[in-house]
Amino acid sequence: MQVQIDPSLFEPIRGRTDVADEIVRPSITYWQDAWRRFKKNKPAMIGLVTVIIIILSAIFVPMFWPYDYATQIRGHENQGPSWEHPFGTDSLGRDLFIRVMYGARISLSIGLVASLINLTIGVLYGGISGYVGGRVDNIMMRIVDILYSVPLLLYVILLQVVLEKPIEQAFETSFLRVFKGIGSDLILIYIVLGLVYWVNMARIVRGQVLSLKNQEFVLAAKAQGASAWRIIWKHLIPNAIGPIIVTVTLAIPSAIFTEAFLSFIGIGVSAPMASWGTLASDAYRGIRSYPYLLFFPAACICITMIAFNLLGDGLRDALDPHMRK
Amino acid sequence: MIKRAIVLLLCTAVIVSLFTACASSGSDNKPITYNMGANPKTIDPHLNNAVEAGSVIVHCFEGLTRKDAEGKIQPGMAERWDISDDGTKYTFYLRDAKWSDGKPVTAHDFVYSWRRAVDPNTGAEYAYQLWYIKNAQAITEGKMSPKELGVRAVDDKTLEVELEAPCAYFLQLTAFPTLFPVREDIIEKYGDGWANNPETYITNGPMVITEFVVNEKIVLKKSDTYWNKDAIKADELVFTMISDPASELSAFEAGEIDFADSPPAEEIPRLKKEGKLTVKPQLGTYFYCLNVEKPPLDNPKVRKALALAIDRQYIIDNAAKNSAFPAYAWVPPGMPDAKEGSDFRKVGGNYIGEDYKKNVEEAKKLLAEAGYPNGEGFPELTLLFNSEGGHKTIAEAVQEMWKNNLGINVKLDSQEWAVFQETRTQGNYEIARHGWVGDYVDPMTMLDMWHSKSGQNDARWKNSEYDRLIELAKRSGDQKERMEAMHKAEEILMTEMPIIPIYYYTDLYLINPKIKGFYYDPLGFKVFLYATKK
Amino acid sequence: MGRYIIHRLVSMALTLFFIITITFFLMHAIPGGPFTREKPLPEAIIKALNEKYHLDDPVWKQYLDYWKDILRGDLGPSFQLTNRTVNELIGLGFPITARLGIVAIVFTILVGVPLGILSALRQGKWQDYTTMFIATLGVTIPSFVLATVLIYFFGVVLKIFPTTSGRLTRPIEYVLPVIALSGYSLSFIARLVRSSMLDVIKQDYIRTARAKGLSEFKVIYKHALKNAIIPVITYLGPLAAGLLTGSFVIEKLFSIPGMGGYFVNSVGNRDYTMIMGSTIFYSVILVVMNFIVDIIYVMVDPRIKLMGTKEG
Amino acid sequence: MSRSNEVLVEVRDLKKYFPVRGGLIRDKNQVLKAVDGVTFSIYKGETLGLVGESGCGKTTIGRTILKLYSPTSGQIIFDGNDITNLNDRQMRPYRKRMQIIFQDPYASLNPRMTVGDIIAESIDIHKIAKGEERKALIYDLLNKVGLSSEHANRYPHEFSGGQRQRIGIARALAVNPDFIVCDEPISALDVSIQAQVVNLLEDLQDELGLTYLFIAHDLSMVKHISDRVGVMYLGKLVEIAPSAELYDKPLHPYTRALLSAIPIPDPDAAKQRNRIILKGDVPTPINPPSGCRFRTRCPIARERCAEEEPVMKDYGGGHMAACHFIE
Amino acid sequence: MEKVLEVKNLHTSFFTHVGEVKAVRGVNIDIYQGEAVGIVGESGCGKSVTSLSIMRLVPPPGKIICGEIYFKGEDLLKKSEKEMQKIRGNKISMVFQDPMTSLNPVYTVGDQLMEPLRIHKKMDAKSARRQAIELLKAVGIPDPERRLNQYPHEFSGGMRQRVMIAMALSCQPELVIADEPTTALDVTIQAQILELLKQLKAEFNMSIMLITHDLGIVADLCSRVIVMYAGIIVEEGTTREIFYNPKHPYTWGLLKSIPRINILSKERLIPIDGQPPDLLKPPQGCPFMPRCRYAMRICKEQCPGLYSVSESHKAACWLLDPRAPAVTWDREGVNFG
Repeated sequence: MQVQIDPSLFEPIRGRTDVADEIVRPSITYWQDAWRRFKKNKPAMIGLVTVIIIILSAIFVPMFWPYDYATQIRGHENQGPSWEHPFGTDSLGRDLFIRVMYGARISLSIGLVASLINLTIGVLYGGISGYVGGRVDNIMMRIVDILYSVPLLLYVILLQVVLEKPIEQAFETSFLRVFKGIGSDLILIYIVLGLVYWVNMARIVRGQVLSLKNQEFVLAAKAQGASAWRIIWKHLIPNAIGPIIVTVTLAIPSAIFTEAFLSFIGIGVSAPMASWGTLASDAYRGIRSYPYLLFFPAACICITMIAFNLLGDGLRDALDPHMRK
Repeated sequence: MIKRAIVLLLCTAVIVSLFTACASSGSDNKPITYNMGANPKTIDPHLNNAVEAGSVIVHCFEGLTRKDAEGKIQPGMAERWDISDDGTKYTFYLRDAKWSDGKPVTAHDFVYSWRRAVDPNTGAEYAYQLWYIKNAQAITEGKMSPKELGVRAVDDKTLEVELEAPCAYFLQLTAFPTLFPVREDIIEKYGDGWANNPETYITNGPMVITEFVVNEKIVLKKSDTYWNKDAIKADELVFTMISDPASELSAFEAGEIDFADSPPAEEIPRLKKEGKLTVKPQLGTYFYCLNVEKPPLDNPKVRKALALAIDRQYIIDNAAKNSAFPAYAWVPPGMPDAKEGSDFRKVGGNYIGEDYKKNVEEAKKLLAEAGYPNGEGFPELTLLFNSEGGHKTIAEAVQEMWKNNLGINVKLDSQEWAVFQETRTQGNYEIARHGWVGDYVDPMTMLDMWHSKSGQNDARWKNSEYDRLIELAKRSGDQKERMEAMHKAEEILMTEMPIIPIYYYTDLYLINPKIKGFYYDPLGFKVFLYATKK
Repeated sequence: MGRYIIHRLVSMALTLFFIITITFFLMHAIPGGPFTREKPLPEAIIKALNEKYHLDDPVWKQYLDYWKDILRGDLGPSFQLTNRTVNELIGLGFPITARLGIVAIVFTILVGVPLGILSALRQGKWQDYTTMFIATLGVTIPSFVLATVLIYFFGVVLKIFPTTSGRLTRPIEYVLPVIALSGYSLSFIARLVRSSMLDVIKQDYIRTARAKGLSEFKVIYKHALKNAIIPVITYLGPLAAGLLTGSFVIEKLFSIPGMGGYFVNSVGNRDYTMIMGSTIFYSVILVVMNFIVDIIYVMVDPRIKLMGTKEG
Repeated sequence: MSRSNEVLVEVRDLKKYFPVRGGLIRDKNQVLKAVDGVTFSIYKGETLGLVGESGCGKTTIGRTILKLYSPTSGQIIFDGNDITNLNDRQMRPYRKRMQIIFQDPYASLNPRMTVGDIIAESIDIHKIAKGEERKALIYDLLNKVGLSSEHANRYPHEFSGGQRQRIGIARALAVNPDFIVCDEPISALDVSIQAQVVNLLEDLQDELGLTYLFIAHDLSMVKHISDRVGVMYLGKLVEIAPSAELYDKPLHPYTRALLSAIPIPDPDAAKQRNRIILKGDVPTPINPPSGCRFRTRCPIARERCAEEEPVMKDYGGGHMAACHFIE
Repeated sequence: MEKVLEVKNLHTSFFTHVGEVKAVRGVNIDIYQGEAVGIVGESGCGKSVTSLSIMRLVPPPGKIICGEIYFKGEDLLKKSEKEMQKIRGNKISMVFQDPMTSLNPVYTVGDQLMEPLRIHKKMDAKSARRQAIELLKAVGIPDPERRLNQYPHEFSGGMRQRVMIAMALSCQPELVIADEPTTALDVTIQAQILELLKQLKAEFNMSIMLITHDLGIVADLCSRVIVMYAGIIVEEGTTREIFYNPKHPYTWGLLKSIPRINILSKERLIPIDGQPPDLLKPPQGCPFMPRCRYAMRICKEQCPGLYSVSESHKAACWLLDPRAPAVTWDREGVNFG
């Protein structure tokens, strides 16, 4: 064994080489790492791709489709799916495909906007509650408990009624004029769902903040003299971003779902615009005669929900700090 | 292990279901099952305000008169009656009838009942059905005591009624539930709750209630004390309470109920095609109410243009899908005119042409005359409807028609029912969906709505000539004069067009073909008294 | 223990107080009243009715009176159904809803938990994907769609199950509503159990159990399951409350005369007492269920003491 | 090692109690007495070691001195100024002079910030430098602790434990402090790495004239780095002495037990050693034993220990201990 | 003496997303009946993975690549999972590092303690309970009857570790693998546990494989020491050989970086510079080369084999090659000869 070895190899190498301090593994940020994990998660990728397809088709398909969502084509009433109308037409001769695409815009925007409102209020509320802690936290969480128990429907109707006038006024007078096209009903649904949903987010953010605020890096920031706001914004929120994103992702389908329920009991968005929920609940009574009228919007709700759920689960796995080492 | 459990569970479920499914079908001597929808607010004849509960009441009670299958007035509790020459005084002679607990029905029962009905403290919503009786309105409005009602029991069997003014359809009204008799002793004892309990629900009509399960069903059985019980064919009726139309249809198609009252609009064309659907005209009109205080709706030309630019048949066929009849005037067909057997609608004719294309041309012209050629400069109006039911589709169709025909943009807005009603009553709208079904078979039930003092005048429309004609028709005892006044009034209404009639209501229902002898009352009551299921 | 219960009761009472107060004033702030009619009633009648139901009093007085009533356990008369009390209606509706709810809860747990375990143990295998696909589907179909489809296929086309379930007097009437009702929660629980199971089987004590030579079955069903079930318990409180107070959609579609419809209908009718009654009822069930869940918690997880810190 | 007689930090009868949370009710009587009346001083330029088992309050002392926890009572005097009751704003200037290095190199660095930003946090907060100057400062700090400037853009998780601890040190150094609380800076590190960090801390002390409060449970390391050592038991200081003296002549029975419990990497010495094995566990600081807190485990405890709390007595040469039975 | 355990050329790797992390790279271990062997090394050197490999409990994505593990002459790697279950906790048992997380929080201590007795010794509940009480007594837990019905969270860390030890001893195993049994404990408690292990070892005459990073612990308890670095064994020998005549620079470094408490003067520590290599890309040559002060060119290119110093003492370092410059070691410094 020793025979082949060149004796000169036994000369000492003086001085230490710095190889040992080198980092062998590639530099990878939190987001890159999350993305890597996410990419490996097939269902999550399917979810992401589906969500993207749905969003893109909601944006672009109406630009190229020959009909408008409100166009009533005389003589084309109640047609089943065909080449001309892939999803068929409704009782007024409107192309269901384009209505579903517009419905996508509305449903998705409801999900999105409601989630954004929910995000803002929930993160702020939960962040403050968790960070300040003690009595303030106790009271704030009690309020959340109470809101959680007050029936949703009562809120919805009340907010709809109370907010309708101010919103319309805002449309007339202020810069909000640009949103007039959206319609006050839709805005109301945005606001109502946004205002209702933040409770969950507040709880999650609070829980995160509570567990994070005693971590040493927060103490470290305090020791540097960081203000409360700096600690919340620079240290707490960025570290709670995983659960926050997951919650938002899952709040989107949840809002779409709730809107469908509200449509079912008759307080959804206003005609002739139609969300998926409206389309489905308008059609459920006619399941025997026109099953396709129920099938397509319901399928869209399901697919979108599945997609967002898969995406949310994937994000949870990808962003979960427990999975990191 | 888990898998096996699931399989086992499913198998058991299937077997059990097959077994019960087989067991429950077969026998054909079953009671007739009618789905009345939601649980009624009450089945107290006076407090009731719903047609479905009305169906229960007409099975259980009988007024001085009753209606037969053809809608003709027949003697009921009253064997015969006299009418004074000026038509303001009725004397009813009661037959020997019995309550379901065996006590005789007397004229005092009627006096008590009618006083109760008009007493504001009772809270009878249909108290106005008695306002033709002397002092009735004043009593309901709290200005007089119920004792001063113009009704008197001469003796146990003779009832004297004094009217404010002649009323051509008063005998019809006595067949209406609000004028049915109830028992003083029972109500004194049990209060308004008497109607909730089969034990205390003492009736004088063909049937009694044997079971009342809230939100599920009311079971009716033939009464042994009814004076004409031999004529009654049905032995047992079950009034179920399935409130969702789709569920109701499912139950009907699965054979669980015999009569479905409100099939979902979406299924109507199919049901019609399959021949399962029965269509009956109803005494009511579906219309759009225009708030004449809001410009440009203060301009009759604009209103008329809007009315003309609607394809009513299309709405009926595609949006409402209710096999209704297009409304080219206000008063629905089925109301009698002066001449025996004549129809007010037929006599009056249409005020809007049936030719849609021509109407559109005229509408365009009118709109141009009003200053909005091709809709230019026309402000965006809001069309308000309540979110429940199929009003949205109709509104969408109308929106599209106005847009295509007149170049007018209308925004749609829906409100929850209670909010909607308040908004409409308060006049906080521009165009609102509306509908009205008559309470009695006379054009007046439709026309007095638009009197400027009427509480229902949601259009806020005022016309002194119209008011004068309505008051005249109300006061007069002469049918010819009345009808003439009412035709004139309708003409004014249709020229001014504060409302846009869309269609005349129809009542659609599905009935088990095995049922024979059922009849339909134009006021909407479903009568199974003479029905049998073979 | 006693101290804890007293404390919980006080806190529950406080929560209920606020819920009642908020709901009461919200409700009165909504336009429309119980006597709003298509054809307006004569003023005298409205006045009489208002007097009868004390709606002519100032709202604050009504509020105080209402408290007097509920403290006596009286939820007042229903405005919607003449001469029926809210207590009576709840007494009629709740047993039905509760029966359905309990069956649904049992079904949810009996099916959801095993599915979750199966999925976790076969992580990444076809069993996992199939179960999770079904479970994902379960949380994504709106219940009215699921119910409609079930009724159509099993009730109308195949005629296996009745389309309406009524008072749920026969076992067969439970099948469809239970499936429709538990579809969501079952899927949710399956997902929850799966993720918590995956979490638990990474724990040190599972390694310890294996090192002791336990069979894989025992490791999972004894050592992992009890720990994995803990997060499910948290969800059980609101779930049970939700199921026990009924689903408007399911009860409407299956014509079940339970609690579910009360609230929605009463809001529509502005049946003030019924709105309050069903809200209070719901809240009471919710707080009680949460309380029970906390007790179960203590039983399952000995680390949690009744007075111990549960958070942070 | 230049030790002066000038006191930099003085702690007088410091107490820090934590409320014990029990669900919703906060029991007023239930308090965790983490630090219960501790008095000592730290001289400029010295290293004071603080040892004790977990739960003895050593970490709490460190954090309370820096006002990361607000003291329940007592006084903290920094460089002649009483900082006990200063609010956050008033504390700002002192934050530049007092710093802390944490135990857990994983938890003490914000995983969402780059190393550069972590180090520069105090530079940003106190607006010390911007742009290129800031960058230069960061590089300088990294080099000072033996890391290279390329590391500035990487995230904490990419580093090994020892490297992270050096990042923590760099952060503490960024504001040129006078005083650093080293809160178990080596406990979480591997043996071979511990020496690296300790050497670095020693070098920095020599170079920058720092004063350390060095908290650890590892007596051998504390003895190695400290000029004086304080021994804590259950919220109390039981003995304090110059480090050589303490190891040579431990007075308190707890100190003796502690010393004898240290495993010695020398098989022969280990076999000859007479070990004092203490019985039982450390009691809970919520309801500490009466009198002398160590009495429940003390091999020489007598009745008096339960009744009377021993006071700190000076046994000469800065060696103080609190025990009734020091022979 | 009988050989209880013989590990031959064990390779265990973790297949992570970045690639194969070769945690254990050809380890050979012999353990004889009744002896205590210490395995020393820093975190990540593969010592825990080795022990888990012996138990065949390597968590995914880890996998035993090759090698043989003979337990009393039988290859454990060829056993079925069922057969392994009969060995685990019965013939070979383990004590884990963190007593806080290693006991199931939702079962009583007694329940968990009785489990191995019931499955391996097929005891009924009553006798298992009696035995459990005896065991608790043996590990020095006062009031065992009451303690048996308590949950782990009601025990302090030291007490839990005693329970873990009791559990490991319950079936009188031939081999106990103790994976850093005192690391998570306080000094005084650590002393208690070590004392207990010593006493139990004498009492039960079992073999112990003690895994630790603390050389002090090994010095006291073990008769033989194996030093691991970067997944391989760099030195092994009797305790005295390792402490008084270490041959590998890594062992030198370990001994030197610990301050000695019995020395009064304040000496400067001599650390091992740098970091252990990332086993994702283990160096081609000697893994310690980058941190080695005595590294030679050959160290970079070729991994040294084990050189026998004495019958029991082996070390894997090129310095032991006759061609290498002589380097001697003593406590105070290293002398180049």
